[in-house]
Amino acid sequence: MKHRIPEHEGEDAMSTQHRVKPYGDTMNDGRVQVSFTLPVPDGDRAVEAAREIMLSMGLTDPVIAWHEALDEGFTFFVAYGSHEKGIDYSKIKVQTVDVHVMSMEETDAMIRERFGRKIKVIGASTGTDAHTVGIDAIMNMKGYAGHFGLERYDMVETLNLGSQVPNEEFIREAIAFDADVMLVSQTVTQKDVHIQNVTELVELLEAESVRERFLLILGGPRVTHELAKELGCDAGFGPGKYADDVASYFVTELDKRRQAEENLSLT
Amino acid sequence: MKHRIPEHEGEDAMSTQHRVKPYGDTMNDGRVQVSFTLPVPDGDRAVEAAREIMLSMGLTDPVIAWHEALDEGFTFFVAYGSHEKGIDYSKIKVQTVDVHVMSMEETDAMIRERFGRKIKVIGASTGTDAHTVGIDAIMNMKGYAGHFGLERYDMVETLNLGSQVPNEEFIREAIAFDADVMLVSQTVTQKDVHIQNVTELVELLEAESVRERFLLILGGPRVTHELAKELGCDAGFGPGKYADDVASYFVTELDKRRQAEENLSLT
Amino acid sequence: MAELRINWDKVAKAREASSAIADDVNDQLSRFTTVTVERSVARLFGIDGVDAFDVPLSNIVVDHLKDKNVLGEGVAYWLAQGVLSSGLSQQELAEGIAAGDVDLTRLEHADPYACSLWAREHAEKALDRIRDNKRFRNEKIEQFGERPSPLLYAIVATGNIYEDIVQAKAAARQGADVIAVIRTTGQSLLDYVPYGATTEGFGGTMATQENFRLMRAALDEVGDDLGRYVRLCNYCSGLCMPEIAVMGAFERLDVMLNDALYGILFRDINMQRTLIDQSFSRMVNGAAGIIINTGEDNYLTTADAWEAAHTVLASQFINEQFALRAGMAEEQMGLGHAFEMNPELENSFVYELAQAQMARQIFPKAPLKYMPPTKYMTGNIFRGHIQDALFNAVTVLTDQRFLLLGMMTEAIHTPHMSDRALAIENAQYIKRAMADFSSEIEYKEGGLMERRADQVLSEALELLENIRVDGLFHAIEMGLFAGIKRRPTGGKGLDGVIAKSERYDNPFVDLFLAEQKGEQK
Amino acid sequence: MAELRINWDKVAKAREASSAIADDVNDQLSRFTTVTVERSVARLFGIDGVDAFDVPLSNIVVDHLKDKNVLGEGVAYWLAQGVLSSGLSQQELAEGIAAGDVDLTRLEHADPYACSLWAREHAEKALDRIRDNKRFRNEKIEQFGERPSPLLYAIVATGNIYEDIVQAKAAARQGADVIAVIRTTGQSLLDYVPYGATTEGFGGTMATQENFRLMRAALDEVGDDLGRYVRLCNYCSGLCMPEIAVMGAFERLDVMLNDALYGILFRDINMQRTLIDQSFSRMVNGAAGIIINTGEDNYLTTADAWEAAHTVLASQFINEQFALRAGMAEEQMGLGHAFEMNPELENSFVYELAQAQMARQIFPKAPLKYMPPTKYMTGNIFRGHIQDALFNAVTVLTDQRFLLLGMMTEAIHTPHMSDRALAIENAQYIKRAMADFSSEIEYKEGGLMERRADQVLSEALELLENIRVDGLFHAIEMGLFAGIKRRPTGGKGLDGVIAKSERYDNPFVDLFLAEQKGEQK
Ligand code: B12
Ligand code: B12
Ligand SMILES: Cc1ncc(COP(=O)(O)O)c(C=O)c1O
Ligand SMILES: Cc1ncc(COP(=O)(O)O)c(C=O)c1O
Repeated sequence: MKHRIPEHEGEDAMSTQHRVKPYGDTMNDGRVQVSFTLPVPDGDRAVEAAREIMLSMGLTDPVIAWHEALDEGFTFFVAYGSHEKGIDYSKIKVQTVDVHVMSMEETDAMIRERFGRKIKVIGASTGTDAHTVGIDAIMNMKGYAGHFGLERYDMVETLNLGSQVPNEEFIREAIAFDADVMLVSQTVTQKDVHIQNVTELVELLEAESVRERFLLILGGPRVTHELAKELGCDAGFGPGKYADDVASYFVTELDKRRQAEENLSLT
Repeated sequence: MKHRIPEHEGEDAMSTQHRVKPYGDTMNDGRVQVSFTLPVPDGDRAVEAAREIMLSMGLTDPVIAWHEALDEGFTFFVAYGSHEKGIDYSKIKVQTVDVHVMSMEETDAMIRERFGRKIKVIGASTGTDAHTVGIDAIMNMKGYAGHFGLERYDMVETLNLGSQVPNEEFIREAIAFDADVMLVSQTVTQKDVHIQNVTELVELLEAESVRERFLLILGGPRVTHELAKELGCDAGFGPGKYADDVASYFVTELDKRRQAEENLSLT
Repeated sequence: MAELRINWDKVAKAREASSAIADDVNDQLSRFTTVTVERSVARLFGIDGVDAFDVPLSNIVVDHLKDKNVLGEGVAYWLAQGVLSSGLSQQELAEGIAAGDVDLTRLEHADPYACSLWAREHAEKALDRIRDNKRFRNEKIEQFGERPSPLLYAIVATGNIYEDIVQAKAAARQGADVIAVIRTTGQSLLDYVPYGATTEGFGGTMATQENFRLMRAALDEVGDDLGRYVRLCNYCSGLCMPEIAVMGAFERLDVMLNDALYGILFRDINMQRTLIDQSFSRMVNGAAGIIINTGEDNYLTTADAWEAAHTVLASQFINEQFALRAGMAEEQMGLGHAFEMNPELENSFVYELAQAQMARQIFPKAPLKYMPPTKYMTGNIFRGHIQDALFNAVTVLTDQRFLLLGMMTEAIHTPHMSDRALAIENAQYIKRAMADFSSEIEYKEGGLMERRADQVLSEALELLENIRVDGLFHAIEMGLFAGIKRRPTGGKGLDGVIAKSERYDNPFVDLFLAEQKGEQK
Repeated sequence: MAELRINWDKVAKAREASSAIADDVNDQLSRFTTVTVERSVARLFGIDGVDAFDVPLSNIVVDHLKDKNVLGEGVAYWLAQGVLSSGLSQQELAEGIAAGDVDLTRLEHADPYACSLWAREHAEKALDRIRDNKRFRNEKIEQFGERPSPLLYAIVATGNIYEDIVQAKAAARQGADVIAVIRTTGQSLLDYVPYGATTEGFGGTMATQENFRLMRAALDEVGDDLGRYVRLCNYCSGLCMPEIAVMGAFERLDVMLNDALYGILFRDINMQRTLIDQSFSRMVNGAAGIIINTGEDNYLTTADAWEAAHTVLASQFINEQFALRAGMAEEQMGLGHAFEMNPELENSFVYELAQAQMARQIFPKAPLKYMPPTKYMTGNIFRGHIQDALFNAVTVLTDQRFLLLGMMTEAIHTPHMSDRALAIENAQYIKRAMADFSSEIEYKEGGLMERRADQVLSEALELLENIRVDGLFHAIEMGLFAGIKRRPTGGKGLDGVIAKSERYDNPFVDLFLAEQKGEQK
């Protein structure tokens, strides 16, 4: 009973490092909490169905801790089970915007040095989406959570179109403003309306052959860099990202493109 | 946009009946809520790992709604995803005790008629388990949740040994009492101590060749009929089961056995 | 209920200032009507349906008159002329216009006085329909008994009216007293009301008359089962305020969101347009016995709840005055407020309690609509559930009328069926556990709570006195509400504002004002 | 803090009755010692370690004397004799007994007075060790500052001390002020204390001195990081109460569960045995500056919280008297109570608040231990989290000292790391949000709350007066606490009760009583 070396300090520490399993109170116990509703009447059969749902997710030792009718044909469950497989942590590839994040001053300095002119950034909450707090967080002078917005940058010129901006109008304004960067914010995601909306924007940009003219950046609570790339944007930013992240990205990227162009025109 | 027949009233109602998927707010959306901790530091890589955990459970469209460091090397996640596979509801087999549940009066009458003597029931919360509320719910006079306990049955004679009864002692007392039925309650399940404990009880009963002498019934918050059978008991009862369920079961079962014996001795 | 000591002098002054503000706005706008006010008149006269391109006939009629530059006379005048001159019914005329067969301006043969008589007479028919609904509602409530406060107000927002019905019935059975069907994003900017049953919306379901009808029937059915009257709520605010109010009156809605300021600030609708629309829509709501909900709570989703609390109160005072001018009884003014303080703030519960209690005492008869936390809700559903519990506690302690159920998944998705069930359970548990708590305590004189309430009241008074000087339009231009700035000539829908001609007629105004007066006696 | 009006007359009478009850028990039991009391004395004299079969040497020594029928003299006497007669150290003597080489009864050559001097002198050494720990603790608390109430008390229960440490450190970093390591099921019925670091327990981890040491070191480390003193808690109650108290004194535990009634009722330990053990164990705890926690809260896990509330109060009064008789200061009496009313009950929050407030006022200096809901927790973790939130609210409103963190998974498993984190977050949020709520309100005179408090107090008084007549043993026999009946000669451990001989000596009794008196000046 005594003096045994606990598992998480023992021999298979190595393999543990690769294979990561959920953790309840003991390394590798795999415990996961799940809740869901099934469109079936409450009762023994429902509970068994819930167990099967757990098993079908690869969760062993399922415990249906709670079941309750939400309505005649609907039952709610709270369950726990063990994810024994785990995942291979060493193989995790993170698709994030991979630039060095600079302070406002650094960004301004870099723009001055590399471009010698202001970078023009246009932003909007597009489609029927009326949420502006996200785009304002990035653009407004006062910024968000202690990070100043783009309006405060000396070397960034901004135009914030606000909310519910149709894609056509957004593109028209971007061309008129001669923007370098387009910022799109999408908050409502029900029925994937954000995906439809951004896809349409990209198609319109391509149809008008102006897609390459702009750096297109997507943001919102459900946005990941991966998703943004999939949808044909250049980058994506989700919660916890602020103006400095975005500015660092677009300056670095625009600079890369500028250099590439210069090299091209040199050769 | 209008007059479309909604999915859950539409043509594939039939197939839906077989294939049951979790329900968020739309039939077959498959939405499931999950929370778990991973033993990795918080950050982009952790979030990606959490996504992979979701995907590995067959949950598509994973949304990592929340992540938060619990300690340096531990991150907690709240996530949602869609269980698109669902399960085949028509194939669900429920393993429950399948007897007609009788009232106290009916049970007493049946015992009088078929046995002409009192049925002897001994009960205990065994091993190191000190939880007695469960076994008392079944045995005590006043019962539980409006269901009288076995002590109130005219034709049942009971002996409740209370808690922390070692398996050896339990068997000794059962033999001395000449019990027909042994009731075992197990509440503590950490590290599967209940499974070890019941397995030991069954082995001891077999070692002493008295397993057949008793109807062995297991109960407790994590007990299912299926589990009880697996462990070598005759039946298992979990939450929401009361003295009437248990009494109906043991009278019916003992009667079956009595008849079988009679038939045997007749031929 | 424990009460705060309030400086009633300041309250009286605030009311006075608000009254002047509302008078000023009404003075400026009384010379105008709008396309949607006129479409409402058309609807009230029974014009219904859409053309082959799904354009509502009410739009066809109004656009027709607008194109001819004669909308200043009002739809009532032209329909009366049309009917009296042609012998066709209103609907036939509308269909004729849609088909291109009828030009109303060519059917101006009747005597204007006869037209006005016809209009009044037919307006009575619309009122009868509305009265039938009121009577039915009152009878049901009498039959089952009125529900105690707080009414549990649940939203459904699947985008599909049939799914909504599934959710709504489940919610009602779980204990919801009011079902609000959230509108799809973007609908409020449509200058027409879609038609028929709909199944595809984003973040909400189209507000159509057929959807209203379907949901009403479903709730009546489940209500009869449950032995209680389940209230139905939808949204007026937007470019079609009065039209949707008419639909609500016809389909027996019980509660409607109705706030021009919301449209101005959060939908960038032109302020002149929507304030005119609001005025008539509130007359319709008022006559139909519908409780309105105003949208001050929304301010705190963008502005800070500690710093901007007084803007909520100021706006409530203004909304009260606008409602009074539309003839509404205080009992129908579901003024909005919200529990939106940063949960990191020390004493956040104490301050929320002070503010909620203050609102209850300042508007004692108004069935306040109290909004749960939204801004500081996160993906941490467990903490969110607790935030909602504290909100529920304040609601119960201050005896609010409408408790908007807070969802633990607020920051993630529109509610799942189980989210709603857990939210109802949360509210019911708190209500039961704290049933008499508020009558067991007294608030300390001159304590944190009274000081906070007085501070908010004083700041609101100051704000209102400034607005009184500069006018409401200017205040909005300066960004005084929710930190959002809007120009008087900016935003959507200004082109739908039409100067009334001298002959302008809308028989429903007097009728609905009289109807409300009648009720209030 | 808002206060209730309490009938202090009844309180005084209840204290009087309890005093008589405790005196009566002590009178009856003062003639006895027990095997574990004697093992504690052995441990205090420095006897440590186990034999080849893992039997602790303190058991070996005591069993040896018991077998020889001379335990009535007390271990102190025999060790003194042994040392003085043989020149061996105490530890050498113990090892000798284990090896079968030493028979203490044959080493009785010294003068009894010399023995008593030797015992006193060596007892001082034990006290020095304990004083060092007290000094260290006080210095740390002085250095970092005392933590404000409520102290957040988190349990760890993995069964493996190393996993426990992982959990405990995480909990401390998340904000826990006290870490309680739950014991494995069954340990309290062992008539010895296991030895060494252990990794396999069920529903808890073995209480061993090494486990205490490991956890103490871990918490000191994390505490230094965090700049606060993290308290450690473990359990005395059971068949080894005083021994574990000694281990706790040596390893600088800060809080220990210590309640004979708990052992009697919930572990079927013989009442005479455990009440004797309790007396000495509390002297040890008291001298070590350890706060005890009593177990009245447990009554409500089997009895109904509404009906049996007075049994909790009565038991607190009795426990107070027992603690006083062991020399303890009120500041060390962490009397237990609990939030266990049925959440279906109307006004459950109001009544819980009344009871918790009453306890605070009746025991104003006692650092009460307030237990979260357990009985009515279900698999519905979402509702459970709200039940815990209301418990947290009562804790904050009534300024309890120890807030036992309620876990939303109470009905499912011993806490996961995330359960604990969410529980801490819950408590911290409520504490912040309601920081000054209690000083903002007053409780209504003669209201529901005061009436409830008075009812509980009156019933407790009546119960105590009955017990005074019949004696505590009889009361327990009648099932007056938690509905559980135990006989005076039933239960485990009676054979470990030993009549003291005339020569009986235990130098620690006077020493610890004096030490406590010294502190209290
Ligand atoms: C505030 C709010 C509102 C306000 C909006 C006011 C305004 N001016 O924006 C009001 C009250 C008007 C409102 C209305 C509605 N809302 Co709303 N609202 C919210 C709320 C409470 C907070 C959103 C917010 O401000 N977050 C704070 C910002 C800073 O976070 P963020 O947007 O994620 O931004 C960060 C990052 O994502 C990133 N980012 C965001 N955009 C961009 C863009 C770029 C280019 C970059 C680089 C980065 C970036 O940077 C930011 C800082 O880190 C959420 C619930 C919640 N707690 O999350 C619901 C919520 C977003 N609303 C919702 C809905 C459905 C609506 C309505 C449609 C409901 C209705 N039918 O009436 C309406 C209509 C809106 C419409 N037509 O779009 C849903 C969306 C559900 C979904 N997933 O689809 C939510 C989640 C609530 C819910 N559970 O139902 N809402
Ligand atoms: C009450 C209680 C106690 C009381 C017990 C008093 C007593 N005399 O029983 C006290 C305070 C003493 C206690 C102590 C401990 N407890 Co306890 N306790 C609980 C609590 C709050 C309620 C259990 C209960 O009474 N349920 C009500 C009964 C009626 O339900 P039931 O047992 O499921 O019974 C029903 C059915 O299952 C069935 N049934 C049950 N038995 C049988 C038998 C038969 C034959 C049949 C047919 C049917 C049947 O019928 C009943 C009616 O439907 C639970 C938490 C919770 N809310 O569930 C924790 C809980 C069970 N305790 C727990 C633990 C760990 C302990 C301790 C070990 C902690 C410690 N180390 O100090 C101790 C020690 C106990 C020990 N040595 O076993 C854990 C178990 C974790 C796990 N899954 O392993 C729980 C879940 C709490 C937690 N989350 O940590 N506990
Ligand atoms: C007063 C008011 N009107 C309308 C709405 C909703 O409007 P929309 O349908 O434009 O989102 C709200 C939203 O909360 C509101 O508060
Ligand atoms: C006073 C007291 N002692 C001891 C315990 C635990 O004892 P055991 O380790 O026997 O479970 C408890 C449990 O809550 C208690 O309240």
